[in-house]
Amino acid sequence: MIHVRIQYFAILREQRGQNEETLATAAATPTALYEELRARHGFTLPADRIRAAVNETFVAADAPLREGDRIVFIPPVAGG
Amino acid sequence: MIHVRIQYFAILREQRGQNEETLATAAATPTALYEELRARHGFTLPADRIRAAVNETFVAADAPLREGDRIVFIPPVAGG
Amino acid sequence: MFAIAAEPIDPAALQRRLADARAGACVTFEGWVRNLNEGQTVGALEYEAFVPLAESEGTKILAEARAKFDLLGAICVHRTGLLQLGDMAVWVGVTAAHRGAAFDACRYVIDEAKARLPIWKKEHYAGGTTAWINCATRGGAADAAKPQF
Amino acid sequence: MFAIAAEPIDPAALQRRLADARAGACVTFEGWVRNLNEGQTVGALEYEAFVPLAESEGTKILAEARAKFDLLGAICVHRTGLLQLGDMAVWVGVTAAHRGAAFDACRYVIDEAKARLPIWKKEHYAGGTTAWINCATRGGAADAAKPQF
Repeated sequence: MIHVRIQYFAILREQRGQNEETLATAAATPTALYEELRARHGFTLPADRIRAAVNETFVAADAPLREGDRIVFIPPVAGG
Repeated sequence: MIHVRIQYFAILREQRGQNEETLATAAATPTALYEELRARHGFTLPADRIRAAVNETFVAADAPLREGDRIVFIPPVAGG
Repeated sequence: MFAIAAEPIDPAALQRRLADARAGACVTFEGWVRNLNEGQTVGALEYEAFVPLAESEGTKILAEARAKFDLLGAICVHRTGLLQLGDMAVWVGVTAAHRGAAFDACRYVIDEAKARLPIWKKEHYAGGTTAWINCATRGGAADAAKPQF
Repeated sequence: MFAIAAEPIDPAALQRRLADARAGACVTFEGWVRNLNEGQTVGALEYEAFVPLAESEGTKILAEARAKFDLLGAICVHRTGLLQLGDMAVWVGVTAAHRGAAFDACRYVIDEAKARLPIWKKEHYAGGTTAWINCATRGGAADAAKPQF
């Protein structure tokens, strides 16, 4: 188990009902962690529409997660 | 012979030394009139680099000239 | 310079920063909140950003534009917060000696910004409903990834 | 709206005229007097226009842009007179629901304006010489029909 901090934005923040949380997880990748959280919180977006950032950098969906990582799941963007 | 008024702009105005003149000419077209004036005033631009406007409208180089026409010879433009 | 702004954008001040005696062309793009999207009447718009990543990604986009085009300056500022009809959501300004590079670079910056910046948009409709753009999971107006502008 | 202006252009005032609740995109182009053209140091620039024909031709260009692109508004103003380094020679602003049309139309307007308006430009160089751009009849820097911006 590792401990990670997750920040939520936009539709994920609303569906989670809070901005961030710290939790212990066995998930080894962003996708695995998202699926775990999606099952727990009822996120409507499927994993393949989500990108991940770890420590403020975009990462691949199967990048390794490490103790203390700060993770943000990025719903489809709509800047501009 | 017809009487026409000619307005000069830019390099033609400087080479003519005045803004406009009225004259009697036997020239039947803008090109013929330009060649007549070029010979008289030493304009450096050849006729094929000049466009013509008659009564504030662009016209073809061989358009007919009529009594009272207001003619402008348009050197190569450089707007913007 | 790229920035995320929680307060209204001042385009005149930004454009003054682009002044350059070598510049013959300045092209700007402004994105405005408009009253219709996908056929729905929009009353207001909310932008939310993951600021540190938006700033680093925006800075990267401007560096790419400078590498690709013969630019003298490039600035992009994106709003966050609640915006009303007609408000400016994003400003891009670029300068170059010649206009071709300025047009191409300005368009590159806004296209990439829209596609890559971690910024989300929630539309507030006339009837009181809202939708996060591009985030619906079933068919419907708000689901299509169509451009806002 | 197309206009020839003997006084400095006020871009903020022009852009306010383009305000439109249906507009999602506003693209502007500004042509600035720059310090170098064809390798010569430019100190100032003089624009001369055949005003009535420039106005009718400019109005025609804007109408063409509206017919070709899905625009909401389009304005172009071109200066005449003596301009100094950094001064604005021309301003083009267009609005549209979507940015593609706004970029394409803005570029169309400035490209056509440069090629078609009966406006002439005389450059004043550092050494005190001058040249009417595009009007030289022998080879040399000022003869080439290269873009100013």
